[in-house]
Amino acid sequence: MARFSFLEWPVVRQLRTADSTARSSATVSEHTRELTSRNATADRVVQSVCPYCAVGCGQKVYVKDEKVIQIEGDPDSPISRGRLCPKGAASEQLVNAPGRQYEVLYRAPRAKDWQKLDLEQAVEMVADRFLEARRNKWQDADDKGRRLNRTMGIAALGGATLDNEENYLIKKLFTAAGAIQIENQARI
Amino acid sequence: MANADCIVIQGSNMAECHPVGFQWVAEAKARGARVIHVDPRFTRTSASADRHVPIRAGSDVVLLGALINHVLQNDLWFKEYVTSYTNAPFLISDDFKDTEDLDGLFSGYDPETGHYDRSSWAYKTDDDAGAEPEHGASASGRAEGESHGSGGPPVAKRPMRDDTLQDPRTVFQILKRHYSRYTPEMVQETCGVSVEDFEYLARSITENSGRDRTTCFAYAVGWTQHTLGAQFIRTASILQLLLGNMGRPGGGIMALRGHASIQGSTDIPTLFNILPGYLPMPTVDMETFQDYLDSIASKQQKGFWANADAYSVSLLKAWWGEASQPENNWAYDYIPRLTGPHGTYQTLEAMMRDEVEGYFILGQNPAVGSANGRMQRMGMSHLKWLVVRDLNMIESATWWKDGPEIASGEMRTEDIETEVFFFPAATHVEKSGTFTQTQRLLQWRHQAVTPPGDCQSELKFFHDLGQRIRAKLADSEDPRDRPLLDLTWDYPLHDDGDPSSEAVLAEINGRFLTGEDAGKPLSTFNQMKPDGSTSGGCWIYTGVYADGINHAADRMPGQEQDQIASKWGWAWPANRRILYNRASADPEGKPWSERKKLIWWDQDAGRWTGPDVPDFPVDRAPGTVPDPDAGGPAALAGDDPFIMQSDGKGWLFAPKGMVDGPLPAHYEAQESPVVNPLYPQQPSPTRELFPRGDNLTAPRYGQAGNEVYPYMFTTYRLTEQHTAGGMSRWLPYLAELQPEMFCEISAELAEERGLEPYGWATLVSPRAVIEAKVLVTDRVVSLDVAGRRIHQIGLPYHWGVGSDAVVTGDSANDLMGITLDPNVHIQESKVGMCDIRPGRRPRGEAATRLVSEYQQRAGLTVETGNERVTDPDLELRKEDPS
Amino acid sequence: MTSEPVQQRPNPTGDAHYDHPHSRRGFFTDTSICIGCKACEVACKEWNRNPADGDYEILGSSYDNTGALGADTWRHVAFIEQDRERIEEARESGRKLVDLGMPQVGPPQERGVADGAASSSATHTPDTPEFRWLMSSDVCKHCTNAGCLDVCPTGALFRTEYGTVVVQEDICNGCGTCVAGCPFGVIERREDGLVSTPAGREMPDTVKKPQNGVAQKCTLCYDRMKDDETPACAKTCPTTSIKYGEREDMLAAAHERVAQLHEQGMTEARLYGANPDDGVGGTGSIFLLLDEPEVYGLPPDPRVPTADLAHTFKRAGVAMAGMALATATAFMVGGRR
Amino acid sequence: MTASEFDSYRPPEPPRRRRGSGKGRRRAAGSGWLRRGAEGAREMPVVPDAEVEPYSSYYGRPVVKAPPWKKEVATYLFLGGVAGGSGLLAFGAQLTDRPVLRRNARLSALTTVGVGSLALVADLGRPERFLNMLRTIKPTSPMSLGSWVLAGFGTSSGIAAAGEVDRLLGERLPLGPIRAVLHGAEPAAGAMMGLLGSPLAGYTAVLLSDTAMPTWNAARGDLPFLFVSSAALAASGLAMITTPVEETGPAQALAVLGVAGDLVAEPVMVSRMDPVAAEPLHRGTPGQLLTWSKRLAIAGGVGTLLGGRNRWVAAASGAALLTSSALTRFGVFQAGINSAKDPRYTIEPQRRRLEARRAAGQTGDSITTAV
Repeated sequence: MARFSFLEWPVVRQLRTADSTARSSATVSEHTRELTSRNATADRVVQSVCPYCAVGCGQKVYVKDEKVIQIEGDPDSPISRGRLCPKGAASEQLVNAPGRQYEVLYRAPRAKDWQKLDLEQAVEMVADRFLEARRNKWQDADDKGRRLNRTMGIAALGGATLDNEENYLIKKLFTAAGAIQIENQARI
Repeated sequence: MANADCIVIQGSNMAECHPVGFQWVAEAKARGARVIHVDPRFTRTSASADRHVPIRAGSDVVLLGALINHVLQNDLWFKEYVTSYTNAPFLISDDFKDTEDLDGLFSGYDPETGHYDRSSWAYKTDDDAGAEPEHGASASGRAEGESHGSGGPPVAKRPMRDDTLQDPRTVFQILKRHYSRYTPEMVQETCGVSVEDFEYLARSITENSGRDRTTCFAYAVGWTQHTLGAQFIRTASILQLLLGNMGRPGGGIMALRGHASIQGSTDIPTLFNILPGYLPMPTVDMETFQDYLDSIASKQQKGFWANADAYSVSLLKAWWGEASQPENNWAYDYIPRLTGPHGTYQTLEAMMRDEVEGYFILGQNPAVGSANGRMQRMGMSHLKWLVVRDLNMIESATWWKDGPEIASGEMRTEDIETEVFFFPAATHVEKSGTFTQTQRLLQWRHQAVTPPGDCQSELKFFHDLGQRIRAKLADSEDPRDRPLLDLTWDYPLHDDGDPSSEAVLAEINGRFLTGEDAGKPLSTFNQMKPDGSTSGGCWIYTGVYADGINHAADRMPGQEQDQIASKWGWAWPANRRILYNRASADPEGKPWSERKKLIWWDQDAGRWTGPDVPDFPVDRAPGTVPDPDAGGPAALAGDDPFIMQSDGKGWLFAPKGMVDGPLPAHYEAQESPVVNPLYPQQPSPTRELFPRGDNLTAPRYGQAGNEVYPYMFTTYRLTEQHTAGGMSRWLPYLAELQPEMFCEISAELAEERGLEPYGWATLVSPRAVIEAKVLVTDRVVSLDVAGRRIHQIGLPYHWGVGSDAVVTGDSANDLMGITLDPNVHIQESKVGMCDIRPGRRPRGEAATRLVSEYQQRAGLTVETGNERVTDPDLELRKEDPS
Repeated sequence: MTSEPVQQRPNPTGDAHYDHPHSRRGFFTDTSICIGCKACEVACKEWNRNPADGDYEILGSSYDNTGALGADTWRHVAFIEQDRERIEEARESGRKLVDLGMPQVGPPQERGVADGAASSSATHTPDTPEFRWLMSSDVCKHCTNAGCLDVCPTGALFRTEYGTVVVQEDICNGCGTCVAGCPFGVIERREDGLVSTPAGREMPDTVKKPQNGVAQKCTLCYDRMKDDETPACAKTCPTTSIKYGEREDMLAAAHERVAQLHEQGMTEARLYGANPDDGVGGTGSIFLLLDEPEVYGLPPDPRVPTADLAHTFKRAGVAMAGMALATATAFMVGGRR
Repeated sequence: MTASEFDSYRPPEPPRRRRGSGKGRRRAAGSGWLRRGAEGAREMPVVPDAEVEPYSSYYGRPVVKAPPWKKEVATYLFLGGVAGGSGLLAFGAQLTDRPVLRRNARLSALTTVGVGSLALVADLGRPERFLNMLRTIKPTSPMSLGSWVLAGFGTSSGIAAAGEVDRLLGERLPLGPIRAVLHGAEPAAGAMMGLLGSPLAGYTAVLLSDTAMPTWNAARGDLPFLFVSSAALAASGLAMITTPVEETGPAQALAVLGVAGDLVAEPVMVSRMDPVAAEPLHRGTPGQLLTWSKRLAIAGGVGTLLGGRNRWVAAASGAALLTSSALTRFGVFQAGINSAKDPRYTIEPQRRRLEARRAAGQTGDSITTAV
């Protein structure tokens, strides 16, 4: 309990103000009086787009202390006019999800569980395996001797939830590596 | 969409899957538009529609075909539009034979390969020389529908035409005959749609089409996920062309897609068969660059595809920079070659054969979201290594310890050799970049915060991976490593080490490489040259970075703009919001009506004008007749609105492009409870089959064992969850709204099988067994089809078996088999056959036993249901013509 | 607020005695255009950091798996599946309501429209569908005479300067009287406010620890309102089924909409909470319903309990005096013994 | 269905039902919404007479919510009554110079009001904030007014009882100069106990009936009479246990009056309630509690009348009366809680009164309107 001040005691306030039945102004607490919208406390507001379906609803992301404190619809968007569906409305929880993963994990062959792995080391390991698989399943030409220049050792699935720029780099890298087996949700 | 006078939502549960998009339907409805929902189930969309028309899943072509027939028979088509803007008056080769002639097959079918030789489907030309030779029809053809995504494939240049439409070889007459047996009675018999409902639908769309009014169709995966998927959409296009609803405000066919950038990931594809901008991946028989270019377009054909050489060279320049020179065909040989389809299901088979060593799963959950989930998980256990990048610990990353096959004993964790890497991904607010939404609009997302912990964007991860790979190969002399080493991979980095996504977007946009503008961004793809003086990673996106400004980040508030809102984001191509909008004006260039005007010819200014960007050469007058020798955009006549098609017309009949027929015909699904009432040919003769012991098919109706799997099931999504659940089942707020896997059945079926409301049921398909809570509801109706009572079971597919999500459950996709649409290789996951019984499913080994007990009872073999041609008389008739 | 009769009615914002009162705010929830997407439920929880509730099980009520309004769920979407017979009954009960000749509310010009609609309804009866699926987003009513507010002993519940009713969670001591005082079953004491997940993971710090043991209900986003923002549910609603604004405007919109539906022959449409003479003096959250209120889980004739309080006190005074008298008598009688 | 080895996985099959219309369907106790605030399953009411229109509800879920009050609150209802009655007896004894009765009644009052208050605090969601009860004086809140009454009564009984204890201990407490003040304040404190005694005993009736719980609300005009009667007989009963018969004459008289009041008040109350809203008083546990409370009241009353002069008979009668009062409070308490859990008790009386008003031509006060 905060410090007790007689004049601020609601019983006294209700007697000295018009709210004699103590149902409104006389009973308001300091905390309530100082209440503001969480959004008003944000350090910055960033325009974004909902990550769920392909309607492309506008979102406003409220950031405070480098943390996302709120995501809601962007009224300026001519597509969504500030509205969001339940999934879009849950975007903040997607970002701050209780079950979200923050660490690289590795499961060794035959292992029963995960182990933590350093990010650098993990990418290095993937790069090695990428090159090895590429080499192992490389095809220079088909049985008629026609050029193939490809590897069948590496495949990828995914992209419909990614950015165009990301898909672009993935397609570019895979094509240059000769890896052709690349697919996404557009066909699933 | 808000401008439509009638909206038919078919094959989509728009209110549930796209609630915010549905606001425009709601708004149209508030303005007096009629909204009709055609769907197997009464959904939240139906609840908001004027009428719900229940239909048997998979029979949409019959209903749409009957509407086409209705329009043609009753002379309700939009004559001026159809004659001027479609290929209705064109004549088709004399060799063409329709399904009416061949009992359900078109001419050119080869029962051995299951492919069509499509030469007889071509336009008839003056010299009757037939069609141009086809390129790689059999090799690359399987993916043709996709590889020519937005552009049409090349066709003969000067087809013969009969503007009276009376010649029996005109597209119009062929169409009329093709659909003549698609009657309201046939609809009732096949789709279970009452004649009264059909008439209501027919009346609604015809009364709301024409000069003054427009009807809009909306579809989603309810149409695409069928062996006939692409043809469903074609049927609707034909109908919309006949009614004159394409390229006009409040008209068209709207695709509703499920992922934030599913459009973008086809435009800039993470797909095997295309390169950015729908340029095809070269196949093994395109040995030279010229072969490749010829396969895309002829320089002489009409429209923008004629400049494919400029787009291709610019792409190669963007990727390989200085290494891309005229001497090495612009580095054409750096691109690997295809020898056939390499889609996800073919890759899966390759995994099973131990041919794939490593697999990247990027923000997707195939263990739950892909058909035949068991096969997906078994396939992954054959990998040497697996990389999963996601926000949450999805089932595709944990199948080796808590998947259903571990529970059933089919796999043992300690036997699985696969190495699994899990990388935490960055969310949409932790990186900047563009999504392309369903109407081709690119919208930039600004980065709000940096990713926490080890979380990384895909951009950062792959950039980093690329750098490491290149560093490891730096000393390589091997020519096969040249493409990697020569790759342009020097993106500027932000302070936090992330590559600049804006720099990537600028590369995609393209720039001048030589001349006084060298280094400056291109403004339009018309500036691209085949001489190496320009680069650009995706020609259709050129303009998004015009003048060095990121137009995807344009954010003029909607309230301050007109309805087209062209200053919010950027739409490809060239910021056009409605494609083919030349068709919104009549052949003379005047709006069809005041109410529906969008762009029109301004005689005084000598250009097209209106609120939208004209999707047409802006100064091409309506009456222009092009030089007969011209090619490309210059060859477009003043009344050729469909500028990406090689003849500038809307295609009622597809002389090329579709591998399974120039006109949509109704075939039954791979698993279907009835006999095809239209043709002796049962399922699509060109569907892609995966006959395997772990992908069995239920017997067709009439075949022995059919009664073992007596009920149809169809899968779908719910508002509260997102696809395979990776972005929703981990969120308590969403998980609590739809916490458990359920099936929806009619009271009749519940009675028949003794299923208790909200109790458990076990469902068994030829592939798997799952359990679900039972929702008995009048929203699912049993239909009278082909003289029988057909019960349908609805199954949402968001749940998966694992241990990390807030809510888990059996996956409906485990029940699904793999059979694909031949045009786009999308699996048939809307229809299947199964049995349902009360109670929970058995656990452990007993589950596998139950599935095989059913399989034995039905006498299933790998061949069951996988015959290509089902008409016993076909062999006879093949002899006939000779 | 100039006309005579209105002045006699309670005026929640005016009677609240703030130095700077605002116009009364409220919701108009038009259930006829609700698509049951539950975005309101999520947006509400997300803004107010309310815990998920329930056991992640299907509740057995169509697509409704949150059950009812409560301490953790301040917007609740009801799903009701009805057959033709029930639709006809709803249409008939609505028609009866029209025929009752309801009280004069709103300016006379508006009434003209409504009257016209009512009389023309007979000629415009639309087809009755075989089936319908009603969806309706329920919320705290923010009553003109609020039972919860009246009975609260601590002053934790108070009338804001916007005429809404809000709990001060720093004051409430969880006595629970308000729970019993609400005729709509809205407010509830939060007992177990922790989100539990199978792995027993903790919530990230951005999710504030929920207030346990105190009464909780919709605040009409009082905090947002203070910064002139729209309440989270109304802002997110994709079809504008949930409208927010000055209550007078909401009332006008509601009258207009019901008249429009009647004109289309949908006599089943009716308003709930729009009558200032009802048992709670009208509600801040007005609803347009398509069937009887109890079908949606709403009371058909709610009455704020404190309306009878004076009478009860009188009777209690008699009883208490009686007790004192009886004691006095007892001492007189017993003393003589 | 064919029998198979997997049948063992199935739950036992309940009788078949066609499509769940929602009416009457509910989940098993202990899961989901029911767990929040409601306690376990309850019996399904049979729809009574045919005149009542069949009511519909939302999947049988409650319309109003029962308060989260547990047994502690019912205990307080009882003890508060005993305390109030004891306060009156103590004041009477103070005025008529019955020192033993005065002392015992004062000590009883302090004990019961103390334990009762502790029970109340224990039932709070945030017990550490119990002082907030004195934050305001709200005329619209019986709980608020009651808190002030309780505080006043508690304080005065504390002073009065402290004086008694001091005397009992032979003034050996080290009070110093306070002793004079304490003893000087005693008569006033005793008077205050007398003044606040019946409000303390009766305000809880107002508190309960000033809610939307159908049974309590429907009883609003008459529940105070039942409660003060019950309080009177209980306090008298306690005095008959604690105090020798020589001084309990008034208590015995009050007990008899209380029993009479109790036996009259309840049937009168029920007769004036909506029959459906009154039902929970007669069903299940509350029904049994109230039946036994009447039996014990009669027994205690008769015992007092016939054997009141015998110390042991008087004490036994007193115990019966105390128990009777406890059962009354617990019964009424539980009936009200139960009435919230079945929507029928909310909907049917409301529909009936709405129809009645409409039939009487009073159509302007419905919450549902067509325009």
